[in-house]
Amino acid sequence: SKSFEDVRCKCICPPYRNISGHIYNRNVSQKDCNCLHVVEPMPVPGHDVEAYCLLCECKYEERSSNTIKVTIIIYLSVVGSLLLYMLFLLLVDPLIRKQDIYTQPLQNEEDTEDMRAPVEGLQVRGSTVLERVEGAQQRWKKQVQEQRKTVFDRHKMLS
Amino acid sequence: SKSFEDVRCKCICPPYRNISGHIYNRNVSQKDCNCLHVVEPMPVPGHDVEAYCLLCECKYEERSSNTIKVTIIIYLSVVGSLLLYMLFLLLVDPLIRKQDIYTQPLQNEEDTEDMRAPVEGLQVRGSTVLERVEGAQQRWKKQVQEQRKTVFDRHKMLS
Amino acid sequence: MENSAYSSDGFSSLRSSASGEDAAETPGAAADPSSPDSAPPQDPDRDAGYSNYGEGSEGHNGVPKLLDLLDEPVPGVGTYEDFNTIDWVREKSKDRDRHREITSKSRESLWALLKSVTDAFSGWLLMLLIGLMSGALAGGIDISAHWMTDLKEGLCLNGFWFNHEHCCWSSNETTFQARDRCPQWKSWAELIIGTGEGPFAYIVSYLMYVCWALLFSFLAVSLVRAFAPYACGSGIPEIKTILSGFIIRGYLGKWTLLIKTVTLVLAVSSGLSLGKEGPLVHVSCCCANIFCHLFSKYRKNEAKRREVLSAAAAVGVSVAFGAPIGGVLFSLEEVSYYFPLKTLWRSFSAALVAAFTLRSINPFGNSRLVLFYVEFHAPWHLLELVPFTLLGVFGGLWGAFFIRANIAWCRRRKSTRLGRYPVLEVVAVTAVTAVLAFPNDYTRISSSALISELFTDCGLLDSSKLCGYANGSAGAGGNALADRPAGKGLSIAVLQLSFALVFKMLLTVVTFGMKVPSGLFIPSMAVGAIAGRLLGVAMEQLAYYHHDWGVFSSWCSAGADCITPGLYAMVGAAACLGGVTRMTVSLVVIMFELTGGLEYIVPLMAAAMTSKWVADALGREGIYEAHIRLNGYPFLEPKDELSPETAARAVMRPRQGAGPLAVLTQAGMTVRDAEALVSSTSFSGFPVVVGPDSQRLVGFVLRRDLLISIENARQRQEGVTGSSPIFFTEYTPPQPPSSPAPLKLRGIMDLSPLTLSDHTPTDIVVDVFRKLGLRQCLVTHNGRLLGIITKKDILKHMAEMANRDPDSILFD
Amino acid sequence: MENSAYSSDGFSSLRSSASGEDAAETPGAAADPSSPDSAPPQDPDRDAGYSNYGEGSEGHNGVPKLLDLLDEPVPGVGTYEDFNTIDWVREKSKDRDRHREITSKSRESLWALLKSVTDAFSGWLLMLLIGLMSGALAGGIDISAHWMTDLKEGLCLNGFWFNHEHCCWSSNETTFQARDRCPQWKSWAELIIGTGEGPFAYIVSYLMYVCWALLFSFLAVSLVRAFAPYACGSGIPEIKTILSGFIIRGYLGKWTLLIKTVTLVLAVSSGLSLGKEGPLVHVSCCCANIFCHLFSKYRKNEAKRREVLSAAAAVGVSVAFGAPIGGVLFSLEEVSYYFPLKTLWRSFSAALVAAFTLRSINPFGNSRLVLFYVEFHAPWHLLELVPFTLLGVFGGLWGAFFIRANIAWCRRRKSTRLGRYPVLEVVAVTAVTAVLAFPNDYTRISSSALISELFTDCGLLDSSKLCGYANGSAGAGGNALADRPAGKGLSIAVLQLSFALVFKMLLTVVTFGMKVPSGLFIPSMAVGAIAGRLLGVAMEQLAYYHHDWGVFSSWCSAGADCITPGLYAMVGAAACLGGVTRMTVSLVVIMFELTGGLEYIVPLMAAAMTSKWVADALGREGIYEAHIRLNGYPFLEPKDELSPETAARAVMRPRQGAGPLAVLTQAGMTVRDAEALVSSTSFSGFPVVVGPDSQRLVGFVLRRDLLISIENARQRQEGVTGSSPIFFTEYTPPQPPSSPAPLKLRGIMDLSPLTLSDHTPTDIVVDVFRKLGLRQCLVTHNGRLLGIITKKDILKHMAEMANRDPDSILFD
Repeated sequence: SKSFEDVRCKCICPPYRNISGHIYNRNVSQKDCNCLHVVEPMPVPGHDVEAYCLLCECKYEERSSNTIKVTIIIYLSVVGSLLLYMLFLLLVDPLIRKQDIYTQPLQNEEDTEDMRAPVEGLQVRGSTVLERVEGAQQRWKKQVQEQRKTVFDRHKMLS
Repeated sequence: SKSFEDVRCKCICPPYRNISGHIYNRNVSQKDCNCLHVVEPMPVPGHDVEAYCLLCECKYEERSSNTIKVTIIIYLSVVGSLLLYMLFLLLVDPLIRKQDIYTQPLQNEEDTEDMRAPVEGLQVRGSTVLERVEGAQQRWKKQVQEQRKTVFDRHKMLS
Repeated sequence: MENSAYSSDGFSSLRSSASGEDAAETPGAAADPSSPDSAPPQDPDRDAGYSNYGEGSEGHNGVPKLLDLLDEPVPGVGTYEDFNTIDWVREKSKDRDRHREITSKSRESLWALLKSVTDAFSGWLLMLLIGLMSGALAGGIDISAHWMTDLKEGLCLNGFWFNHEHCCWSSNETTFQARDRCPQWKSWAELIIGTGEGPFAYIVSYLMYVCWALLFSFLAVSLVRAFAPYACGSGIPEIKTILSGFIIRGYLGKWTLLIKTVTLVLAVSSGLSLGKEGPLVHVSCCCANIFCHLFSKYRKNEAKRREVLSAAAAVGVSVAFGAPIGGVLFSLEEVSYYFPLKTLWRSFSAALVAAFTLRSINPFGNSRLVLFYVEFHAPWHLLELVPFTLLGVFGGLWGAFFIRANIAWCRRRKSTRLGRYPVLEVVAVTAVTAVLAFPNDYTRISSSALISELFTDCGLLDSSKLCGYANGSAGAGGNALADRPAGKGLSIAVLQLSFALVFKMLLTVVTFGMKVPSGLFIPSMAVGAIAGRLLGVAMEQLAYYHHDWGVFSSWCSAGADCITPGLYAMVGAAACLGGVTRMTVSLVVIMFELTGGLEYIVPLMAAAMTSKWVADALGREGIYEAHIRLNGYPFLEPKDELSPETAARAVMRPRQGAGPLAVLTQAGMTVRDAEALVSSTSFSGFPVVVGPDSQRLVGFVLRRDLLISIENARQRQEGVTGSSPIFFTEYTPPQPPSSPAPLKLRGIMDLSPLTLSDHTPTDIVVDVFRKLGLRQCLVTHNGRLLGIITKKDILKHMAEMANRDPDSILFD
Repeated sequence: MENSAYSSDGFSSLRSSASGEDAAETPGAAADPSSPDSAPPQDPDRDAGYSNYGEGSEGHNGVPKLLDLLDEPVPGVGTYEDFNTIDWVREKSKDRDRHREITSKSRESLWALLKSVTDAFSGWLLMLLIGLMSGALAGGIDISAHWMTDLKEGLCLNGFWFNHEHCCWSSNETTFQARDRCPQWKSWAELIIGTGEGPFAYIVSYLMYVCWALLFSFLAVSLVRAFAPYACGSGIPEIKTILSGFIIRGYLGKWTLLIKTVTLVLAVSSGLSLGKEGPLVHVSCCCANIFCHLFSKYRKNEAKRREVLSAAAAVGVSVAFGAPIGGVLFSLEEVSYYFPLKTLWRSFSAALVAAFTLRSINPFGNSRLVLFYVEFHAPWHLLELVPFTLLGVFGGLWGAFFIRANIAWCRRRKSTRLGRYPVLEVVAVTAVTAVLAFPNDYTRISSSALISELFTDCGLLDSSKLCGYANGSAGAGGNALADRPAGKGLSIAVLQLSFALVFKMLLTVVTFGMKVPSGLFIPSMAVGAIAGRLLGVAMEQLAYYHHDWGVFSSWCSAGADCITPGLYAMVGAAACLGGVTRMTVSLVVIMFELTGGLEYIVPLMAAAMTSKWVADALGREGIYEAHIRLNGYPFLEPKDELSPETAARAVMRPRQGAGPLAVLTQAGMTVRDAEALVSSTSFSGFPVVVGPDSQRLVGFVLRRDLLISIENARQRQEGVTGSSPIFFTEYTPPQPPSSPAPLKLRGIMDLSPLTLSDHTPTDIVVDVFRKLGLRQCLVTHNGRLLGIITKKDILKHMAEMANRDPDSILFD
């Protein structure tokens, strides 16, 4: 399953005598990941090969480029959709329902009759799927607003 | 401070071609602890040395023979003196004080007046050093006897 | 009236919680009658169990009789409001009853047996799920953050999804000196103006760097603000508080998870001086909380859920550092409140699963779990403990300074106009950071890459500037790096590092606490690593130029490589992290797992201990406790603080001579009386006594339970009106037929509230609260009820004793 | 009468304790008036503190008035008897008062300030001392045991103090095949009959082996019997009980330390199937206890001392396995009862110090802390988890079998004639062991050497029989050990190992619990290592002969070395140890520290978890809990056992309808009345109530304190006779001048005893007892005193619920 690009054997050879340091990189299997197979062309004559190779350090590494690709694409699409949704909430939503904005601040004051809230909640829920989604969204928005108040305005939480 | 005998460099060379395995042992410093310095005489011709040496494993080890000597001697003397003391308690002591043995079983019954024990203890203690040691020994013996009863006779503790 | 102390501050949030979106996040909402699938909580069984043994002392050993009302349990009874503290004793008791029921049922049918087995293994399954999910998320975060960080520099032409390193993965054009260059990777200057050299290209790169940083941080703070304000900050102080029994609705919800994950990547990539470790703990806890909904055992029990969350905290650190054991110890030492042995095993398994999930994702392409893995095993000399201890002192000083400065800054943010512009603040700090960071190589790269470079020891294979020794590249062959005077490269690097140190120190103070996800493990470690590396290089040069000094001659014989600057960096990092967080054992174990050898435990321990002592001498609290206190969360610290000796009566409400305690009587009150009592006070619970004259305690009723029950009875039970009598007794006396139907409320009463004598020393009261996880406790004198102590009372009392403002304790 | 439940069984030992030799071992004895240097305990301060806030509820807010009697504190008040349980709340309160006093004094003078600093650091100093001493002792034990084990074989001519390995240390005459032979080392056959070969020499060696073994074990058991009977056994069950608050005088004394250290060496050397790990924990705890006398902070406070002992337990395991982190986790998971964070840090430091002391002693001459250090890092395949899990199942089965068999055997020893001949038993078992062990190579060597050999993987360098593969020594060059069919050597080794397995399994059962120091870590690990190695070899051969099978083809390509039998041995050892002790995390961490790599954590965890589950399914208790229960120690397990639901009133004494509770009244009793009440009952404490008619609780007085105070007053206080009235009230009403002097005893009364309602479920009662470390607790109904619950009552109740004999709980 491993694509040709997803394995490498990287040999780092430090400066040796008058040969400067060099980095070798090849797609070979783990078994062949050693100086003799990777360092090509060999910069030293035959009798020096062993000494040169002792200095080199070879590492076999694997990665999955598919994982990287998929992760980045998913991430970007999530960020993109969140941004779109944010813009929608910021720009389009207020235009559609202007009346909601005025009723909302009132609701935050009427805290005394909390006990009836669950029962109310039951009735508010519509029967069609759309209305339910709508209701859920409204509740979620209220919650976020509550959070925003706690964190940003009242500074009660999260310093 | 390290004596000549207390360091070694031990090289284990496995069988190679037709040479059987061998163990080399030399007193060299940590720096020189490698195949080239330790394996003498080299069983292979010059061009094979590197290959042979790659197979060998050299370990530098230190010990302190003085620590070993002192530990063993201390240990033996402790065991010896304990044995002597045990024999003394078993054989000589009963002969010296026969009367103590008869009074002791009685004391174990009279448990009701425990509260006075500390005060008694105060008076029992003699003034001379010898008497004090004597008293301490008596108390210790009683305690051991108590332990022995708990562990060996009543089997209340330590299964 | 002092009595308002026991009022419920978070009461106003009850409505929002009951109709909240994240309904399933708390059992309170789970019992919402509108969701038909959520079974009622275990109360009926529990109450039936109680009444089994609840005969009066007069000896009515009659058959257990279920109370009328509780044949159909009232929804909502036994749940909690937002910003309230749970009662551990009650929760654990509930769980035991549930377990007992399952066990007894399991003997009846095969299906029930299967269910009981599933129930027993659900904890392990949960751990598996948390481990998998957290590992996967951490892998995703690592990959994305790595990519986005490099995006500030340039783009890969092979495929835009590759970061710099992976772009040059199979390139053969890299050279030994510039080993990260390859033609596939184009910097923005190359893409825009076609060349990567020259001052103009530098300016273009600079501009692009700043712009990207600003964009990322702006996006991060906007997303946080728009979707999940709770996603900001490190999260560890809040999780600590939650684990101690506090309820913050939505703090561990789906949206928080999503937004925290997404914005964490943005925040890290923006180059701000923050790390991803604290937020990863928060992310793991969110995963745990979400998976808890799958199992009714955990969904419905706040105490059981907190056990799972403790394990999740371990998972978070495990994936952050690739240190499963260190993670477990971190959870034990730093975060958890109640950590039974079972949790120890489970959190360890979960941490392992997470670490191996992360390893199989292999985010760094080198089979390591972190960017900074230490690979050297050079020995150290006993005398080196002196510089290590010095690093410990530095770490302690830095920790104390950082905590003070950061708290002062956060308080400023809380109280002045600064707090009103969170988005502007983030953008401004990012701008400063980016502008200052770009010119310096060591601040331009990400903090974890910096730490990684500092931890690496110089070898023949390295080409870093830090290894720029005079004869370093002169090619002497062999292990010739022994004698090494500093070369020009190193001198420049040291200068740059010094600037980077100051830069990191100052910017971390203002960064931590901004409204983006931010952890401070990595910045603290970076500060320490820089300081340590500088000291290490200094020591090395000292040893080189003064071979003949007595101290060096013993271990630095000429030609031997005697000082490892990388080790100093590691010790410094541990010391600074220890000074800020006051961890010791978990820190050492994390470092031990990073190095994988016991060699360096002693230097690390010496530094961590010194750092903790120095920091403790300058200020008792770690950064997390300081933030908890700043926010006024109700958290009882396990440390025993030494307050002047007082007794329970000094802590309890009402104060002596401050009017009577509001109580219910077990018989003789009407519904109207009770309602009047409830509405005239704001206590969240009322003791029930034998009669108005005798203050002998019978039980304790919570305000919420009482209100819900009365409401429910009025709506559903025939004949219950305002003048109905309320009975908390076992047997209702026969009523005349014309009178309104009686309301029997024994079922909602806690029959065994904990009582303490008024002479009990406060220390013991605190101990009892902490160890049993109480919410309130009643105070008696010679058997008579005197008053009540709540967690808030204790916290206020402790604040008073420490000469702090008792009103800083906000929540109940 | 059921009431005798609360009698003090250990009462008869009070006398012996007060005059005990190890006087300084307990604060009870420390307060012995005969030793002039021992300052009185902190009671006066504590009582003064109490009376500060001890005004009646009537509102007498007068100045605090010290009670007459307590101007000179009564010695002995506030101490405990032998075989009794401490009250953690009281002890911790005492310590806080002491601390408070020191802090307040420290502001007065420089000397007091210095003292307070010393006091604060005394804990760390203590840890240092314990670490040094334990490390040194462990080193000595290792060296001596190694030497004596080899003494059974022969003697070194270079110096009799060298063991076999050190004798041949610098010898050049060793060969590759017989690498332990050298001319300096002479076997007994060589010394006696001049030759080491031939049947006669074998018989001589055999005889000498058996004789030495018998001599060692006889010496061991005689020394134990003569000097310190408490030195026998493993010690961990007792230490667990002591840490939970029990008092066993002399269990951690000087003589126990000396004898345990000496006889441990003898027992290990005798070749019995036992290890030195459990006893090392006991030795460390003895060191800790002895060093505690140096610091009054720990000498006088039982709770503080137990914190130190918890750390010492960690030290013991740290030196036993060279695993500091594992030791700390062992102490946390297996041994400790109360483990605050401070103890975590301290035990970690102590464990580190001990490990480094041991390393500097270097007992094995190879800079390792243990004989069995694992050095291979071969990878493992995911499919290998199947055999690893099988090893876990084996470990669990073995654990359950071992516990049952051993407990049955120990019970037999306890109840039948077997127990009467401890010396004979030890000698007989040694004889059987030695006779059976000699012929088999793998049982002749010590268990730890066996484990070491089994853990080692076969390489080119090995000449062990276990590596006798067919082409093993054929010299194929390179890493040619890949393809390896079993050779003749291996077949013989496998046969011998199978016999050794059966041998170890049977003999360990009868050995553990004999009257010599004996641990069972090493024997359990040996059993597991043998089983694991056998399975590993089997797997290897299977893979060799069936390369083509689907399961193998994926990871066992021809020419690749795919199965590591040494790893199987390691996993097996962990599984068996886990099955016996039910450790999980600490076990894995110990193994992790032995290997030093994260690679094998998953196999180890899989095996340990499986083993624990299997063993738990077959029997709930680990070996230590089983021994605790067998001996009837008062130990409340942290596991929540699921008993039928009962309430506090079912547990309390007196039972309902079984007569009234014996109480004191706060006024109106005479000394004679009190003495009559005390002598007519055997309770160890009495509640004090308001008056004879009103059962309202005022406080609680311990029998011991009451008796000591009355005795003291009669002797020292003028005018106190049998008809003197006793007052527990704050203020004594004026007495007519002719009447006898009143005796004021408020000072010895606990003003804040914990009370619970009679409706409290038993689970919660157990929780409260466990978490607060209570000794007793009072039960009330609606504010009226009903009864009392002691730790023993709870244990009896739990035994009843589990259908065990409640009289098996022996101690109070």
